[in-house]
Amino acid sequence: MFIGVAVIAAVGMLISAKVTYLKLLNSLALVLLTLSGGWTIRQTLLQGSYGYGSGILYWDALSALLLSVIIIIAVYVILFSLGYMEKEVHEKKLPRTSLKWYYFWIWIFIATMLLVVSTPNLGVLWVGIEGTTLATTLLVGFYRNKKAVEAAWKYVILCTVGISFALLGTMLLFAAAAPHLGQSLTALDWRMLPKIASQLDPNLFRLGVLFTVVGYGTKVGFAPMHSWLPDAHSQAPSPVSALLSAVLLNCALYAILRWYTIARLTELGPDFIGKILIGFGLLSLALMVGFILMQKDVKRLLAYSSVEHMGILALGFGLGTQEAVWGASLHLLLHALTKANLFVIIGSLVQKTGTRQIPRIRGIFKVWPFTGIVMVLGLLGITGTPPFGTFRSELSILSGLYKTDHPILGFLTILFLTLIFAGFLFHFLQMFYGKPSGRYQAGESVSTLALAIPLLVVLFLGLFIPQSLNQALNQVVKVILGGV
Amino acid sequence: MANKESQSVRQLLMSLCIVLAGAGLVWGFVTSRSGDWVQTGLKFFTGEGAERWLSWKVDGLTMFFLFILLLGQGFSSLYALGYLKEYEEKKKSLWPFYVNWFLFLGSMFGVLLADDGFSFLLTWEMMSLFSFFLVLYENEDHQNRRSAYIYLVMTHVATVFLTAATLFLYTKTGSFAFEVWASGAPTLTTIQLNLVFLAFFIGLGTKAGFVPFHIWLPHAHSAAPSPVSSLMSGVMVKVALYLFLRLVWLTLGPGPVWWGWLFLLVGALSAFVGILSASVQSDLKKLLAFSTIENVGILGIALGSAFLARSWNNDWAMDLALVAFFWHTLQHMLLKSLLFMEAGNIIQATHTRNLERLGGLLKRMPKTALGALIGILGITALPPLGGFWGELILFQSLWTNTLNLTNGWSKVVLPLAIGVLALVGGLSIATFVKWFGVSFLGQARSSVTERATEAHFVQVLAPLLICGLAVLSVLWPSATLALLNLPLSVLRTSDVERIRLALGTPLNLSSSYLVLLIFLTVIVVLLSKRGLRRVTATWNCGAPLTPSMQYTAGGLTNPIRVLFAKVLGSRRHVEGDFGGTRYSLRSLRYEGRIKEVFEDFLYRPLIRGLVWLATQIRKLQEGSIHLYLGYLLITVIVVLIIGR
Amino acid sequence: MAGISENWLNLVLLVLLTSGLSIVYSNRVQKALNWWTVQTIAVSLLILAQGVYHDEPEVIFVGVLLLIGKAGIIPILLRRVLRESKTAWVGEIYLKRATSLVVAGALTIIAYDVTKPLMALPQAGFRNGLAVAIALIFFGLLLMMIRKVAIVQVVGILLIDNGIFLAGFFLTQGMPLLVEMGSMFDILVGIVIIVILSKQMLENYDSLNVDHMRSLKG
Amino acid sequence: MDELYAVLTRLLMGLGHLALILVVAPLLQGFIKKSKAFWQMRQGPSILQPYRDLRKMMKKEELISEHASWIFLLTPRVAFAATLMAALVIPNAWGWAPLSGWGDLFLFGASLGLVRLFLTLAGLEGAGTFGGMGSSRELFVGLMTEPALLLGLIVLAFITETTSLQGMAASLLNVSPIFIPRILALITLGMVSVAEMGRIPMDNPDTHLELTMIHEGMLLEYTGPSLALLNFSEQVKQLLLLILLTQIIWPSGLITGGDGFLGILWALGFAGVKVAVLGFFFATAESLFVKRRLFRAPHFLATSTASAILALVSLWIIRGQI
Repeated sequence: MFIGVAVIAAVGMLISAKVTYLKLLNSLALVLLTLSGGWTIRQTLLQGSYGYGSGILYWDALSALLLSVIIIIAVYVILFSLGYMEKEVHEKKLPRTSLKWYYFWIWIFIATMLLVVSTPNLGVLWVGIEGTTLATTLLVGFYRNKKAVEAAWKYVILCTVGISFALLGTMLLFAAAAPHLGQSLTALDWRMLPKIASQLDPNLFRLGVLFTVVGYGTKVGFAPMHSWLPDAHSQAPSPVSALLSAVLLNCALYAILRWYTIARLTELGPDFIGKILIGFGLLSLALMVGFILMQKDVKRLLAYSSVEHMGILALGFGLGTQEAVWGASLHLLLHALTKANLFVIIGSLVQKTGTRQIPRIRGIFKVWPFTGIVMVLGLLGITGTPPFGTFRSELSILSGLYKTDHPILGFLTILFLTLIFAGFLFHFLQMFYGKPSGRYQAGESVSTLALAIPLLVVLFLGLFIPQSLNQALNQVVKVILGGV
Repeated sequence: MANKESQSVRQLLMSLCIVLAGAGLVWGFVTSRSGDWVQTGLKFFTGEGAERWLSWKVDGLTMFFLFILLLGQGFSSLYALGYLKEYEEKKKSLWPFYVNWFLFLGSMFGVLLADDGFSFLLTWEMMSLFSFFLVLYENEDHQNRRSAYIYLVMTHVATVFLTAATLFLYTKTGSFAFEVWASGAPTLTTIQLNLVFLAFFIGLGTKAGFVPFHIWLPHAHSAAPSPVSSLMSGVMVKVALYLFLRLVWLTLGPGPVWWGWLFLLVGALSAFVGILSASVQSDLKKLLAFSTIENVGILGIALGSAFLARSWNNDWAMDLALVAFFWHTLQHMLLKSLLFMEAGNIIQATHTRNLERLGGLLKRMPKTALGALIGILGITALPPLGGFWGELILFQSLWTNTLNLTNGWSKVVLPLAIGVLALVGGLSIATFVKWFGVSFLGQARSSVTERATEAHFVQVLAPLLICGLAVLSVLWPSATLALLNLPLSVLRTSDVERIRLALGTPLNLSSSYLVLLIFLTVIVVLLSKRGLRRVTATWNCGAPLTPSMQYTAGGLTNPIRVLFAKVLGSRRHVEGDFGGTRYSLRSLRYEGRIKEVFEDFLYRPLIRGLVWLATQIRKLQEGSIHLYLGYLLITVIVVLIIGR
Repeated sequence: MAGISENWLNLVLLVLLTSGLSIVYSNRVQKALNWWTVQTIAVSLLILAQGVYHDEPEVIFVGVLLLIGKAGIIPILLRRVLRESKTAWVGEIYLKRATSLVVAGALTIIAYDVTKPLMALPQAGFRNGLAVAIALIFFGLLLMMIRKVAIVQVVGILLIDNGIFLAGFFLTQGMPLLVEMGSMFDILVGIVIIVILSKQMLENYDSLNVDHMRSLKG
Repeated sequence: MDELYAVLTRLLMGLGHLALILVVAPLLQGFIKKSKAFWQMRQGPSILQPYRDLRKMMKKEELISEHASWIFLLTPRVAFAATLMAALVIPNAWGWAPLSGWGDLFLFGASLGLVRLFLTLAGLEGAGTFGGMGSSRELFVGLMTEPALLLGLIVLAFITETTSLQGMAASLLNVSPIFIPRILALITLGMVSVAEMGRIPMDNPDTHLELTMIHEGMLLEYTGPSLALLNFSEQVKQLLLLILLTQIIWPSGLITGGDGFLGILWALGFAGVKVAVLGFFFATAESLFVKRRLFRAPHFLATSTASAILALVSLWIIRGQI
């Protein structure tokens, strides 16, 4: 239903480019989206799982988690971009007519993501993921200048290739499952697959899983397939970047997780896929240290940190211990909130200063104190500093590393995280203080602080985790570790 | 108008802080009298959904350090009440200061009270964070920002070790609670135990400022506003030492002998390096910061002696070492925060931290000078004030340790530690004579100093109160000893009464010494009263006396610099302008510089290596899509081949 | 694949492989495109044949769609872009043609090696076909990696796509229609978008040489 | 009642102890000067000259530098008092110290340190060059003497297994005088005392050439009673060091006060002789050597420290514990 909402909204956007019209339509769509989505999530969490239309759409706790992330971030980002895109048009960066296309693609994008988390069929899921790629390509290249085109090109080429690997993997899975579930859609249904996982032909499945992890991994942005990510994130309009790294990456990860739950039950055993994920996770972490330490472009900085956090998530899920998975699921949520917030605030900062180069941004605290405060919160949140929630989640993931007797890896991971923290702190301090260049027009409304709401949630979750959320997370853990 | 408002806010908040401290002291006094310790916590969730407690606990050990913290809080807040006035006049918003001030104090309480690894890490990190923001408060100066950055990064790297150790113990014992760790520690293999110990040592040692993890300390303590420096130097450093007792002494239990040796040697090294670098400093606050490193070193020696005595089960020496440790902790907290406050007064009066520009301040700010004089008497470990008696007991402990050893080279090394302590004492006299003499005595060396005036009333009151307390602690040793009993009763098993009896003598000696000295001085003064006095010019071979003729701060300790040139890596550069002939000297430029040995040989290469690595990594992303596709292809093939 | 005899199958596979190799080897974009068209026709014929033998209407439908959509529309689209951009030669980078052939051969071997465990499976010619499919995919990736011109990269993607269809053909006797349609639709849209992009590229850089676009670094 | 009696006697004995030391100190100074004169083939001033100087200076008017503060006037008093405190822990002729107890050997050094602190501060008071020079050098020398002094005493403490000077003196009675560690420790203490007394080769007590003086440099601004006090306390310090040395070289002749008046007198005489001999020895040494450069001082004191360490090692070796 909310997919419908999204699609209709998208088409509706094309009708007219009047500001008021767009505003109205957007907010209407958001309200509907929130209501229907919220209701679904509630049903899902109450019943443990929830189907719609004879199971064409189907949600369990895991999908509910992703669903909530998508909706929250969508609301936050679109509300922000209403003002943001206005400014862009005002500053003649974009023609007014392009606004409707902007919203059209955004909503298509959201629709595809909703499809991804709502379908119980791995094939359809693949279609959805590919759909997200196509929907976002033009958004990435939205400014149509050289760099934008370059970014879009790299994005679409790399992701398409990656995705086609995933398709091959899916086919292999189909071949493996067909003998048991028949030559039909059910052969790709992740409700059925875990039941017969143990009978799947290991060779076919192994090949399939490998192709899929690499394929979707490209989309998630595991190193070394991450190379499209910073370009796309830095060139896209900031709200889009927020959506990309706060939601899209998670959706791709979700696809991998579906496979993960099945793979754990096959003859290959949980370790096989777990090791792959851990490998990718650590590699991503280690490489990102370098990129983050020496970064000059603030949006790329955030993009790389997204890669890093995807690495952390992969690590957490790959470990497969109760606590680690719990932490990872929590971290997925928290990272989405924090990163969206950071992209939004940095986006407005870039808009104000007109540059993305860290060395050229100075003295934020003097000129825009509120922006500064939000950025400080964001900095602490993204680097997992207590008392922020990210600290809790990362700690659980790390303890998972120790539980599975990798003290050395654990130590290294903490070290990487610290170095990344050092990098972030260094860049942000540079931007906070020093004497601002005269060009900036000072002054901002207190309402800037409102942008920090997600971070305050993260902060709160760091100090106290309500029972309900905890139960939900435990359900997620059960889904991931225990199959159905 | 706004100014008035902020003034009232300042007074309100700071006096609130003081009142809280007072209330805390009263509460602490009552609790430790009744001796029923609190142990409670907050409910929160873990991955298993099982309930765990964000738990805290108060026992004698905690209580002692709580007293330290509360005293520090009270005095520094009282001082800040006056100190912050300057910022108000500069129209600099004080809110960042207030917020972080309270949060910093709160997190320190948290660390002291924490009873499980998780809450320990949480509060510990917060402590670093908020102190970082406080150091960053005067962020207009680029140098200060750099100092703050170094500080936070170093503490974080230290925290890496702490986190690793905590998680390791957690996974081994299946719980975060300290008790469980304590009971689980014996089950660890020796190697694991040693590794955990080393992790704790590095992690906590960095915060405490042990050499070679000390380089952040002088930067941070001198960059921070003076009330903050006095709090960091007086209290935060002690919190780290507290954790040594909590996590190593009580939790990991009696380890192998080399733990003690490590403490002893690192302590000796820190004491020596710290005071040596202090003696050649000419920055008012950096000097004090380095002397903090020295005192931490002395405390480290005390810890080492205690650990050694414990593993040689020589109870008497252990008791002495512990008493010395706590006594010195108390004294250093009082005196160092006092000195930082006086330094703050000087800085506010003259707006310079450079000793070479000060001089003759005693006449301009007499009350500050009085406090400072008492401060240096105490900090240089000279009788009659507290610093000395702590070292006396430490000497005794080392001596007893040596005497009761059956054999081994330890019998030579331990007395050498005494020698080091004596050397450190001598150096500290030189250091603080320089600090006090150059800034307060003689003639003003620059115009800024001539305009200096006495500081605000509370800024003078707070230090003098501390002086009173310092004197009292010596004058009434049995009370101090009663305070020391709190932690001792936790740390050691056998009866505490014995110590009280045994230590009664020397500590009563302390009071009698003080009394006698004052008595004698008074008598002498009275006897030498008669005779008339006349104020004249200083004799200068008949030539007129200019301020530049005084010994400079650099010159005063130059012999030390020359003697320890190797250690300090000090080098001098003299260039004279001889007008034509070899005999008439027009002008002479002298320039002496000191290398930060540890920064140059330990940290710089590390950073350089890291940056090099990072640049190498960044080459991966150099823009060609062909390359990226290549990565993809290679990854697929590699994964496929590994996977099969 | 009952029906189509083993030999025929192998013959088709040989055609596919050689066409793939010659795409990698070809020095003009035009040639590469032609070879690719041939290959696509072969694949679609394969699917059609299977459909006819088993008279599964949907499979036939897919085959026809394939024939029209891919062998028909896409080449036309690409040719137009090609004409606009007046590019004839595939820009070689990293590997010259000869060496690239060698590499392609190596990749083929890897493909066969990777699929060795599947020999055990019952279906006839299964492993062989899958190996060729994977080999084609690798070729596509290789092509994209070592050629500069945007269109050639597109051809690479299409090559990969063929490989996947081949794989689909072997793995899934007619994959669920929904997925088939979905994937094909995606490919079409994808190509359209890529064409749009390459037009924008022409506007910005007035050439299709991808190698100009390396401003985003680090 | 008994307690009161005990306290009173203790007090009286303490006062006697101090009085004795105060009386003897200038005499010793005079004696040393005389013996130096003897080696220099001069008549030299009378032994009682120091008393006269003190009396004269106590009467004189006091000149105070315009830059000086109250610390300038306080210093001589505190210095004198602190020296007396040091005197309280030194076992006197009959091996009894008023303020003896646990670890008082540290008190001795520390009290001297207190004197040093105030003197060096006073040196900076005058805002002149020479005072600063004196302070700087004094600090330099001081930081090297302290470890040596302490280590030397510590070795003795290990030999006698007590950290109280009184106890050490008592139990050194029955340690053979040629016990190697003892001799080495003695050498250490001897060299340290030279430094502490400000004598050649460390410093020259008689010079008033600004560029060479250390101790005198700090006193340069002082006149009248203050100077008298400072000189007096210097003489007292000298006496204390000599007593310390004598009691360690040859503590025999310690007689408890119980032996009645005669016994005490005899002990006094005996001790006096010992001190005089030692004083003569130092005078001789001083006449034989020349003052060294300041940066030679480390060598001198390093030697003394080294011998202290040697003493320690040899002690354990002899006791067979290494």
